[in-house]
Amino acid sequence: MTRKSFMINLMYLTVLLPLLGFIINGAFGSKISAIGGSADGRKNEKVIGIIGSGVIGLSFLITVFAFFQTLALPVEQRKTIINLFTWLKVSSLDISFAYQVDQLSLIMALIVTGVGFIIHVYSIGYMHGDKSFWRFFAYMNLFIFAMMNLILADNFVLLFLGWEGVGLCSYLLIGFWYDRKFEKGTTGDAAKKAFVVNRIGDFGFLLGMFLIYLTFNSLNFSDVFTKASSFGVPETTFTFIALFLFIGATGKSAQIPLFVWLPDAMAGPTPVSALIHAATMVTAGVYMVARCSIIFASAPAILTVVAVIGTLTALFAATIGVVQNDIKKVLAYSTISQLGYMFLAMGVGAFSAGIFHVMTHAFFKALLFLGAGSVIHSMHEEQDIQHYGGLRKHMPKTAGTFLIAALAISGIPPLSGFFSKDEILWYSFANGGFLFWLIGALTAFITAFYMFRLYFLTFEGKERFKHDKHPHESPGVMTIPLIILAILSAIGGFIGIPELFSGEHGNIFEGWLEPVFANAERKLMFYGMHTHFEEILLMTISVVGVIASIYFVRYIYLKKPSIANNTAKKFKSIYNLLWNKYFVDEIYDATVINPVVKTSDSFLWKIADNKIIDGLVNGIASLIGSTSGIIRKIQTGVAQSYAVIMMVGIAAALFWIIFSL
Amino acid sequence: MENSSLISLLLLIPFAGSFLLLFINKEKVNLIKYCGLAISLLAFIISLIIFFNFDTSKSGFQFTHKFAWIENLHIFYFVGLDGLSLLLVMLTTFLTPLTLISSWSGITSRVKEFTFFMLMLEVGMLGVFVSLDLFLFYIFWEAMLIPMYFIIGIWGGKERIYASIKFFLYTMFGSLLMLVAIIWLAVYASTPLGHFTTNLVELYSVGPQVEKTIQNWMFLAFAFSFAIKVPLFPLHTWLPDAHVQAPTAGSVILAGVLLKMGTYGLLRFCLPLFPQAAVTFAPYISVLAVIGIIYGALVAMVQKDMKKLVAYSSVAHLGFVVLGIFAMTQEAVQGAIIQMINHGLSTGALFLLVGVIYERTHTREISEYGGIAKIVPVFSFMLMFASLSSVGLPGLNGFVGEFLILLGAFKSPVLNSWWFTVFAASGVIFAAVYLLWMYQRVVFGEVKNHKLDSLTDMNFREILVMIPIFIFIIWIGIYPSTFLKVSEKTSAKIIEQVLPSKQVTIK
Amino acid sequence: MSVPIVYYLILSAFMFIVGVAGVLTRRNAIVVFMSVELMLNSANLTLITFSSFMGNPVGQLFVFFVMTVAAAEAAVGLAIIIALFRNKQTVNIDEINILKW
Amino acid sequence: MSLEIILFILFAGVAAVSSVLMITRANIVIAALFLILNLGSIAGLYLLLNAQFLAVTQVIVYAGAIMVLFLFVIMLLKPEHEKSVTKVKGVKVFAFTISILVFIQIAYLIFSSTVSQKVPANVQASINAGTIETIGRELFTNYVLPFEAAGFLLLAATIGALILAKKKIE
Repeated sequence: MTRKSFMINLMYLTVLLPLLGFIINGAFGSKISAIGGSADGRKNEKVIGIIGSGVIGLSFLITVFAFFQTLALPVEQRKTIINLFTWLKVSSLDISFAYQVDQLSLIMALIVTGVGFIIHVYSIGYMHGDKSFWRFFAYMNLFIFAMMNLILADNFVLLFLGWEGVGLCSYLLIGFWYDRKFEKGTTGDAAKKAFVVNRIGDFGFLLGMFLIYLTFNSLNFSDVFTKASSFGVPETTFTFIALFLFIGATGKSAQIPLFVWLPDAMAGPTPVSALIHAATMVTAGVYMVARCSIIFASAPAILTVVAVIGTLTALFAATIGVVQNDIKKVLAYSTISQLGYMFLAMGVGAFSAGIFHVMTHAFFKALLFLGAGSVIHSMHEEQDIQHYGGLRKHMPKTAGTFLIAALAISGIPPLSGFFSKDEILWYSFANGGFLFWLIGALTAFITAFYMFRLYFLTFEGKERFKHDKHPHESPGVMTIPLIILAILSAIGGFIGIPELFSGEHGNIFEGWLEPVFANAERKLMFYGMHTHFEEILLMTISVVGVIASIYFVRYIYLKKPSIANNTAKKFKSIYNLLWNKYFVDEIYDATVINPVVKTSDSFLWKIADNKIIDGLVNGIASLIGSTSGIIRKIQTGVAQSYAVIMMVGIAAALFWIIFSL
Repeated sequence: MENSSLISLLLLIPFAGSFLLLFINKEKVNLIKYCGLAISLLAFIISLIIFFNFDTSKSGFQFTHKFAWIENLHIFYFVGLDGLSLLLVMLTTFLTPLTLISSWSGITSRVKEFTFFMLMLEVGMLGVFVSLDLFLFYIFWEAMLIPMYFIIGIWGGKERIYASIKFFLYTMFGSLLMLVAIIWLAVYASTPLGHFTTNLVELYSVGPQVEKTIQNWMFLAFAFSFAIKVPLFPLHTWLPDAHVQAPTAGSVILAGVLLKMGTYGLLRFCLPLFPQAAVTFAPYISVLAVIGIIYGALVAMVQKDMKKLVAYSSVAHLGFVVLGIFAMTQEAVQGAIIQMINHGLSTGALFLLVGVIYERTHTREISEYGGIAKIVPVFSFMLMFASLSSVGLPGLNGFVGEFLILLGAFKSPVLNSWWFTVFAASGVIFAAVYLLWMYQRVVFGEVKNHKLDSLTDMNFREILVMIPIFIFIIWIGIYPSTFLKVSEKTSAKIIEQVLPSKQVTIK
Repeated sequence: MSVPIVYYLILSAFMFIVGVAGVLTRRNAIVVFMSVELMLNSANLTLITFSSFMGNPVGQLFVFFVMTVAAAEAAVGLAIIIALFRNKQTVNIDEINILKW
Repeated sequence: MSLEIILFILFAGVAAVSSVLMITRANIVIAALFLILNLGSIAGLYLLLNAQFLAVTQVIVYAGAIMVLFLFVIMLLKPEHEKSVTKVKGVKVFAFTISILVFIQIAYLIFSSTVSQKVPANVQASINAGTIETIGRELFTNYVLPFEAAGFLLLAATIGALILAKKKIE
């Protein structure tokens, strides 16, 4: 190891530092908040906040250094494996706590620690005054720990550890305000739903892992991927592996049919929604598919499934987003929709484009959520956009940054969203087909529609809130993160300028990730039969469409609000369908959850267990009991009657002796 | 170091200690408690000495101690350890002192008798795990029932008599069949060996030669007895009753150690003694195990009593263990062994925690609780931790066992089907459902029952009991090699005994 | 030794059966107890008969021990009867039938 | 008819009749007295069989000690006379029948067996066997362990009887 790469070898600290933060805040947080300081504990809050954010900041710095040191290395040396210690070693299974630092994991690590750090800082302001301030930061640090495990893992099992770990943190943080009500139930219901739905996905992921182990006799990435790209493994095997892994991805990344948990996950504090349910955790599925690109590339059927599911989810979630009134709900459906885009990218073999969108999405979606959090904070926990309006005057920084994010997500050039989304759309046209592009572009218009509906209803127009509320701009600790993210959302796209514009340099982002996906792309072999003219044409269509869509929204919601209401009344049934999210939750309740619970309760437990099985046991017991009840009458208690019977026995015995003489 | 009398010493200490207790005046409750604790700790220390002197590179029995008992019949007092029994012995000696501490304030009547029975129970359990003679094994197996019977029957809940009798008869019934099979096997062995014997090591060479149909019957007789103990679906109905009625310490030992005797027996006797029969029946028993996993989980989900919920979760967890055993691959068997330990720790922890809260409120109804996170944060944290361990969160112990079992079952040549794993893995989902649902209803939400307002959080003693368990939960989760290494050679040997044709790779 | 051994044996058998009949039919525990003594004695007689006819002292030794046991039995048995009488105010054994279903 | 036979008929007759009278008397004291008579005549039979030591022991231990104990207990408890021998007539009849049946069986076995021919009727040997000297020697040599055990049994019985019979201490 050279001096030049020592930071890369310290990458494992990016995992351990958040863990350290978790242990400190988790074990001593309550003590720290209790000692000294002012009555409201503000001073101590700072200590906890600094510890919590500090460890993430340090991790971020290490990642940045490691990134630049990797950049300095020649391409073929850009993969480093840091082996800490053996975890599971049984016969041919050999799993270590080992971290793989390569181009892909570095990008992800930068996003997670970078965005994570910003959100941590923001949380110091947002969570101010909460009675469980320390608990919040402990969970957040634990989350980063798990997430870093997920992205740095060099084997499937460690990835799974992170995978489940982030699920756990998501569970803990959704249920953070455990005594609050949320919709029909409590935050606890939402938390449990998230964990359980994730577990259904994990079930698929587990099976995928088993099948991989059965096929390749190893679960380490390097072994598996080397064998996968060279061995003559039948395509059906790959199809099953890819299918199982994708089930796992749909759970974590909230795709059809397992997306139902994400909207409910908004029960957690807003920074949680920003970090976990927008920027990082939900993209884990995308990361995993990208990591296993070679497996997916070897199973073209599943790749098509991925693309179809992604496209459908994108459209489906976007349509629901149009009618929602809860600011966070809209953003949640937007997240699902954007995740659909990422899977569409994966499905058409544009892996680096997908990861690129993961990155830009992390910027602007985190920004949107943090902006929403800022609004909610100043509106005293009011989340209904019907009761907002004209907030731009009161909180200009929030409004400005929110606008940038909304433009970015809509794909207005030259903001980051434009580059990533357009690349996906282009690849879906080039590799997938016209239909994919069409739905993708349509979704983009709808996205622009609901994002600007959100923006206009919140920040523009008349003030519709009650006069006892005094909206105000958030403190610096919250607005500075917003501004940083706004800058990133604005310029973040430039590292991924498509070949079309950058000419001979090519797409820098794609070039960086190229070695990771090389095998997969070689296997897929798409021939670029399309011209630059087509690319420009499609790009223009989508941009024009988006701009038109924005103007349309502006017209409806700012100029003629009556149109919106009339349309809603006119198409009552469609509106209801969308408003109730296509009744998916209700359908799941009716077809899966209720039957299972009912059967378990009324049949399995009360009848099968108590009546049949236990009844059989008790029946045998009572049969023996009642038989004995009859026989025991012989026991009169009078000793003499026993003696008489004994004599009868003796007489019989003597007869036997006599006759056998 | 091969000190042959260490195991006998390990058995003798709680045995003699329990009789020593009888000479203490029953009024001196504290003295009795401290003495009991000291004796069990001494046993733990001896087991530690054994653990550190255990040679993990050997596959045979170590620390053997053998002398003739009934000479004419070749019945021996023969004890010894291999990796499998060592882990379970450690679990036993580890849990016993903890349960004694945990019942410090819970048991107020007849403390002397209680401590006596707990120590006798320890002797019985240790004896079962170290016996290498079927006759000796049978004696310990039966002897251990008696103290448990009294523990449930005297210090139990409302329906303790029903539960204790049910427990006793159920187990007794199975073990009688086993006795028949033991005698049968020993008689059978007198032809090739030239003499009647119950020496396990000698019988290992005889068992596989037994004619196939007879082997099947013997296997079934043994397996039936063990399956009741495990308990395997559909022989599990004694378990919820016994668990619910038993005092906390009884539940912990019952779940932690007693159930392991069934799975231990399967691994130690059923598989190596009757290999062909075991292979024949493996798919059927695995089906029952998988049914147990799903069934236990579904029934646990709808329970209204916390202890009953945990009891049914045991059915599911032990289903995993049985599946692992009958998958007969090294991954699965290693997983099964580690899962036995895991279940002892995590379910033990859950029972202890339910006991803690029950001691304060005298109710186990889930609906009586809600929102206690605010009132008893330490308890809530610990309940969460234990639940997660039971759910099988990676990084904690449960995952290691379940993962290895499922992985091993998936590639098992004996089962030769994915479906076992597919269905068993769905148990992973249900585990999350029932435990988190319970947790959510108990801990989250608003406080509805205002009797709970005056709850006190866990005291120092109660925390002291949980900490060692939690240390091991994390230890096994992060660095299971410590334990996997111990049983590695043993599991390899067992598989070799069952599937001699298959080459087991030993690195 | 002009009396045939069979005479002794028949006598002893007769006394034994009389003892049995006493045990089976009498209600008073003390009489039952005495009948048991009678049976013991008839057995003793058989032992001594054989011992004497065979010229072997072992049978007589055995009778000696039987007597010891009989004495012990009488002491304990009568003590039990006394204890029973204290509790139940009766020594009629058909009234002492609590050990039944 | 030698003296031996006359004596045998006398003792055997007394023993048989007294045993039957014993079990048929309603008065317990009389029953006990008949038992004493029975035991005494058995002692006579022992003498006829040259078992002098046991004949003496029989009188001292049985007729003396044990029966005195019985009489004491009878006096102590003062039980009323039995109204009837058994409550249920049928049981009584059945008991007698079965007893007689068993007696016939035993008698049949005694007569049909060839034991009596095999036993050598050696008078001198039988006289030697019954002396105090022989029995004493045997007891303190070959049978010392059972002898000690018997002593221990008596001790235990004494203590047991004491504890059983004493009034409960409240």
